[in-house]
Amino acid sequence: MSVVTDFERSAMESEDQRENWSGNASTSHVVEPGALDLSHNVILYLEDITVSFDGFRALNQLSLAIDAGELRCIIGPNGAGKTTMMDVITGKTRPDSGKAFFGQTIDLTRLTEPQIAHAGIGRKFQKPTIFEQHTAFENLELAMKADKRVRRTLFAQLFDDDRDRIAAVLTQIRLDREADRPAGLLSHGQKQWLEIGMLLMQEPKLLLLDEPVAGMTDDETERTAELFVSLAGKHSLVVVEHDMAFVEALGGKVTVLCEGSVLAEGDLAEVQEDPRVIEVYLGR
Amino acid sequence: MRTPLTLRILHSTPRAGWIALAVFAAITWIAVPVAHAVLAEAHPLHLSAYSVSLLGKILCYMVVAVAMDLIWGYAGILSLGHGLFFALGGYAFGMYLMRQIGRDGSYQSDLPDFMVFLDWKELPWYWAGSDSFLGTLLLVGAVPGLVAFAFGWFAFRSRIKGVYFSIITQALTYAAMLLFFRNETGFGGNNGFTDFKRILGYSITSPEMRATLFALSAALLMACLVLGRYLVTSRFGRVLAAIRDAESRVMFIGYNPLHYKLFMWTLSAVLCGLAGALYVPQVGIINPSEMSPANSIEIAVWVAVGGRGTLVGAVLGAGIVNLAKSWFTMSFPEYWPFFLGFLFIAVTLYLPDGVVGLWRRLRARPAAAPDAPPVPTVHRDARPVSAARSSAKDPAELPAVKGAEA
Amino acid sequence: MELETTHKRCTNFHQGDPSMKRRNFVQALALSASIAAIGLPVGAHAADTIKVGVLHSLSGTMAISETALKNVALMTIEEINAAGGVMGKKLEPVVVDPASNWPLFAEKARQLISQDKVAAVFGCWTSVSRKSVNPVFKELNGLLFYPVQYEGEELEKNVFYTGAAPNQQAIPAVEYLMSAEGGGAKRFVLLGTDYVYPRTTNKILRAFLKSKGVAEADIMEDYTPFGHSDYQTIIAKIKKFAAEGKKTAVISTINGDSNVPFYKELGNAGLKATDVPVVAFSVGEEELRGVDTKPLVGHLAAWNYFMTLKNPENDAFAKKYKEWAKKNGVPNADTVVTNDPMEATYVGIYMWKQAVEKAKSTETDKVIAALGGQTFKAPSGFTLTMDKTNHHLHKPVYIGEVRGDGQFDVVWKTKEPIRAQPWSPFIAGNEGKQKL
Amino acid sequence: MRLPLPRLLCACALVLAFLVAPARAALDEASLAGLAGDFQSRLDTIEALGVAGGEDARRVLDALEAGALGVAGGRAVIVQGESVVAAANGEALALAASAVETLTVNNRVRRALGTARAALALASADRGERLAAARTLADNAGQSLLPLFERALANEADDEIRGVLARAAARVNLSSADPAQRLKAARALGESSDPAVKALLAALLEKQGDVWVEPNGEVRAAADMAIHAIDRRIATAETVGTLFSGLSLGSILLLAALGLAITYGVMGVINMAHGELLMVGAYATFLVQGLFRSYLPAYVDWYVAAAIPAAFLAAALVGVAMERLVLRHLYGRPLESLLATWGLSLVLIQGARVVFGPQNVELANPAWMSGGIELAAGVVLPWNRIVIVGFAVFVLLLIWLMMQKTRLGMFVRAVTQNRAMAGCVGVPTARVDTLAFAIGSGVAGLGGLALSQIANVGPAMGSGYIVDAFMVVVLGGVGQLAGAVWAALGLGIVAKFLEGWAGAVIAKILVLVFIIVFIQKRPQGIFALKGRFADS
Repeated sequence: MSVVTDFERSAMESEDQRENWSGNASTSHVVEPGALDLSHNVILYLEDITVSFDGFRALNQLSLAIDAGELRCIIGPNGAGKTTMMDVITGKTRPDSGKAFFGQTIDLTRLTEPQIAHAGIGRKFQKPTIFEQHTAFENLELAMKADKRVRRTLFAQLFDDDRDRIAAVLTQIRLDREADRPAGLLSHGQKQWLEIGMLLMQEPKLLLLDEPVAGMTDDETERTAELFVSLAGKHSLVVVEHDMAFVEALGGKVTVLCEGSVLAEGDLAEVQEDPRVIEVYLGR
Repeated sequence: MRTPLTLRILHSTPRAGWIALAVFAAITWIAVPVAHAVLAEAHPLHLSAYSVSLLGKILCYMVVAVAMDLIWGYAGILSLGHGLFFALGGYAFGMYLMRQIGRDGSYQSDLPDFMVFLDWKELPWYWAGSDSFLGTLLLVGAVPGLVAFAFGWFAFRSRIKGVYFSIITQALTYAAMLLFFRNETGFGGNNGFTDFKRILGYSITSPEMRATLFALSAALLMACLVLGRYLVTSRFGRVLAAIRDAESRVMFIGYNPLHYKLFMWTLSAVLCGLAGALYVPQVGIINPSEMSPANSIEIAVWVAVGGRGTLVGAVLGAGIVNLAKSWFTMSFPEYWPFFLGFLFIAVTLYLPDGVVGLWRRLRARPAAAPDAPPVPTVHRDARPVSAARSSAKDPAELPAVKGAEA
Repeated sequence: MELETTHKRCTNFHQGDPSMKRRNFVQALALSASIAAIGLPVGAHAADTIKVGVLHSLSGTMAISETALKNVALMTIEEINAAGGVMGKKLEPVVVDPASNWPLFAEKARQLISQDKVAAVFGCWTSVSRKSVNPVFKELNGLLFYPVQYEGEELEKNVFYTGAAPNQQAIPAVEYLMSAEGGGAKRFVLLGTDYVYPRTTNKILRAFLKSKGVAEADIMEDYTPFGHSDYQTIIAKIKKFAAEGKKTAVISTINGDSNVPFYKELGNAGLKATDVPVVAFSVGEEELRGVDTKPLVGHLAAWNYFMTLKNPENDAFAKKYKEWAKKNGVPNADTVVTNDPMEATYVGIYMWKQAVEKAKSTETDKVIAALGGQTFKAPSGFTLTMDKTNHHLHKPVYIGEVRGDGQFDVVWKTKEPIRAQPWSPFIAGNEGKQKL
Repeated sequence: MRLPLPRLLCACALVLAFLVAPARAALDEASLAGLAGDFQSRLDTIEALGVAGGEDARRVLDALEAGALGVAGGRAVIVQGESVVAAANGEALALAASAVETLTVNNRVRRALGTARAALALASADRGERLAAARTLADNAGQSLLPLFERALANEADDEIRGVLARAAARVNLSSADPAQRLKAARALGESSDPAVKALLAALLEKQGDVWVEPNGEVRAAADMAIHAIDRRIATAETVGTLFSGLSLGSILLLAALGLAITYGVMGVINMAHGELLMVGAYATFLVQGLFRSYLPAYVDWYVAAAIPAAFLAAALVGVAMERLVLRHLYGRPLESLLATWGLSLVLIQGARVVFGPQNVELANPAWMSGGIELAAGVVLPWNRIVIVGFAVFVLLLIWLMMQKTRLGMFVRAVTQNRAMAGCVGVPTARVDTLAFAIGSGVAGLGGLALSQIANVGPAMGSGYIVDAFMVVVLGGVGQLAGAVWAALGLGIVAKFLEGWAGAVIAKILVLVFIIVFIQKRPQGIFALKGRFADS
């Protein structure tokens, strides 16, 4: 399994990924998370972001602002640019133009993925991405907020309070019985939860969640919604979802993306009324 | 409370491992040296110089295999250029050995013979420090380490992966081989270094020296195993394996894979360099063909035969393949490539996890995933969790993913 | 004991009898690998035979050249055995495969001397393999016969060199090129594969040419990597160099495998032997088997032996080898050829036999003492003498032109065998170094 | 070309003797006396024979070439079986063949023979023969040939031949005593593109002490202009030559790598035995040549064409066997396939060694692939390389057609991009794998066929190309045929330009370093797949 992924990955890795390391990757690999400046109560600020792949505009002058503690849902048809937007925020893709700020001072377009993670942004992928060969416990251990430089990791050990914290999250994501199973053997829904759990262990200020309930049972979806709602306030959340029932259950503000720009923004009910939204969803 | 590092290193290797290491140490540090250097040649238990240097050579290969396994088996990075680091360590030590010849060469000069022949009047700058034993010890690790660090830094920074990485490591060792073949490069060209006389003034052919080199090789191997074991069971090892399985996730939880890969890569190269340094005095020659791409591929083959992702497997693989080669080339000089070739094919087809995998299968451990490297067990003392109760569900049972119809 | 019999059989293995072959094969396979491989003493050698080692690469890059030497060694040993052996004892060849791997050469040499207790070893081709085994022969006081022309600059007590030193091959060849008959060359291209033999030879030749008044500007030196197969650029350079003036000749020390692409390119680029002759030191009958020689007619090689030499010894030698090859199922046995290193192997084994008989012992020191001054009527048409002091043979030099059938026409030869100068007088600091 | 005066006179005398003699007359003994003399007089005699012309001269030259011309008792004779005849007139002599000392034909003699034959051919009725003869003579132009050139120029109608002859005459006239002749010659030589001519002209511009070698300033100026003109022509020809070498190397790399690009792209299998598939193709070619030599000797020049299907099929069969027996079981474990194919490669190499022997086997270029087109003196485009470039284009075209226009090609592309999905939509992936591997292997066999025309055919020939082939595939971008084409051509041309500048060894090192650096810039090769992908 592991062997396959190496190669498949290399074969499929996108061109843009290689550009991600900014030149100073080795010199300033830790950004103090404390530096986040929320003086205007805006945690994430995107302005005129444009990204194109081979002439195709994935994002077209996208502007978006997320308030601190807000729970925002992003919806939109396939190809609207939702995942690309997340890629830009997390440093996976560099925008061709535009600004992306975390708080007032942290320029996301200049940081690498690990630096952005340290700054306090956590991300869940569309397809659950966990360490399949590691146990659920180890997955959480690796995600745990800590000094993640090589030297520290080499000599890191697990203290009792770390263990307690992992146990608490395991309980929260209902994987306490699966702690010692290799994560690859978990069900799809459990993997989704494990990934959410890893996010929680990171203690991020902003969580980006790409289709978090895909492959979950109704019951699981419901519990996920509860969890997210309970997280809002302490954390800011951006949820990309197709499942309208779930979006409704979350109850936050909704942004509709289409062809790389914001089409509409407001309550779910509001945007559902919007004729432009109806048109893009129902087709011409 | 913090556990001292030494204790954690001790704990990282299980008790059975320590017993095995102790037995191994007893054989390689006491039995073999005594059988070779103390017992008279006529004694039935005397171990000949041939056997000692052959086994010593294989011990060095085993170290290389462990180093290869750390980077390939655990970090998922297949290097087809590890022969270069091995050879660089060998060359670094070879330079010292050449200087130790002194005026005993055929031109009775202070310079090594090949330099006299090239009409060089003094040592080139990069031979500085080659007459000092301590300096050489430093170079033996530093040269391959620095080369690996520089190469790795650029390669990992550019996110070169998979076969692309493998091929450029191959290009690297191939280019180095061509460079070293040139006489003007200053390392003896195709002939390389040979006809060594002494180390620290002691004759290199004396049984004592041979036994010492052998025991040192064994010590290096054991150190590698203990260190390797600690690394792969530490959190560092788990991050490394995580990079292998899902690199982007590792980045998004805040680890910089560049540094992790680079550390392991450089360490692996340094271990190869040390092995090379012990290899050269035992086989008596170092030349650029050690850097040929085929040699590096063979290193990967040892690891695969033994079982990738297990340290013991790497050791076994290097031992089995090299002993088989030594035996075949003696007993079936015209047909041995057939045997070796079919051995490789058979191992891949029928023993996907190498010899260690076979052994595991024979012991029939029911729970282990068939192709998973051993699950690190550092937190054995974590809360007991019932692993028997599986809640895995067939994805088909889950309700269909709900669409985005508005 | 069981081990020993197996071993013996394995060596017999090369001497034919297919039914034996299979049985040995299976039996040998059945043996435990590890015991044999770590080389527990195989036991003292049997009293009724004398073991001799054959140390030639049978796989890897050098197999192309060395396999034939192994064949000749086995044939010669068979011949000696058929004639009653040495001092009434049969010779028992121990063949190992060092697989073109230089450290493995040292390991196998040690094995042959210390485990198999061979009385002498016939083997090696490349300089690096010889350099690799030299310390082993010195340490264990073994005896090596090295059958290939080489760069000199070496003299080991335990080694006898039956191939040519540079003054027995390279220098006469250049003298010939400069003579009226050879075309009166005034400009020289020194072309080789980038390793020690070509570099050393060219260094000697450069000094020699200088002593003959050839200017620096009239010498072009170029090297290619091992296994180089694209000679377009170099041929173009040679053509340009040759066109710039005086009569030009190429002296090639290109190593084995690269010769085919080199000569093919040469032929197709229209460089004819009549315009720019190429004299090669590493191209013999064996190498030309892989080349269509029609475009190469007239190019030259310098050796101490050619298969086309007409004399009774050579006729018998070539015939014997052909028969042996047929009998032993050598591939393409109809077209096997003999060449200079093969003759040198043959001579070396007989010289050793005579020395052992003279010394009445196979002890290394006694044999070494007895070897100096041995003579042997060789297929090269001369009675060759082992020099009393420098462990090299006195050898005649022949210049041959390539024929359409891959053989050589001798166009020039020395009047008598020449004494070797392993320490070339054309290299500074070598004066007075001829003795051991 | 500064001949010692006595010899020059002697040669001229000989030539004059022939020129005044009637063309058909038998040779007289005196004109052959030189054959019994020293080496140099022998050469002069041979060359003079050509200038003289006539049937008898031709007969003597034929005998010399056949090794039948000899000397007995100071007299030139020809051995005919057991009997001996006089060389001059063919009358039988009472001499035993064993008493004759035959003349050795070495290179120098062969050169003289060539000149003599060319001189004879200058009177030939065939235009091609005359042109070739004129070219040969131009290269060896000496004072003694000048009358011949002038005679031929007077009779020659063809412009090209006249040009060659005029330049040849001009070369001789450059050392004429008459400044006007020299000036004319220097101007005429400006038309040449031969570096040898340049060297002649350059000699005029040198000073010996304080004195110019060429006293006349006008001649010097003309020579200087001529040198510049020649230089320009040489430089252009050399650039074209280097480009062609690069193209040729590139096409060889491409043929070696194309099969690998297919098999690697489709199955992600690192086939270390790919080089051995090249070897199989080359040995198949060898066997076909053998069959032609035994059964169709008249058509032996066309064995290469017949070998195309043979090499393809042989390698494809081996490939299918490899795929069915080994690789099939390794899908999804590409790095393990490295180990198994490494083993396969050992087995195949040793197998070839046992069957065909360890030595290289001989493969002759057919006549139509021998020689080359001469762009300028010194720059030749060999036919075998031109044919191989064309062959590479042909193979590429075939593959392109197969990939783009056939159903199988569509399946192959589908499997390359997404195996699982292709399987789901009903592509028989297992069959496609086998077929793709067969085709990839077959193309490797064709590569082996091409290699057999320029390089070694031996058991280990493949290992020399495997590293290069992998470099090409990776540089181009895995699974990208177009990438492989660009990579192969790029590497070929870069390598050749570097080689001209830094020598073969350094060039090879630099090319490898270039690959390493290039991959840093484009970690997925030249033609990486672009766009957003789900992170795997």
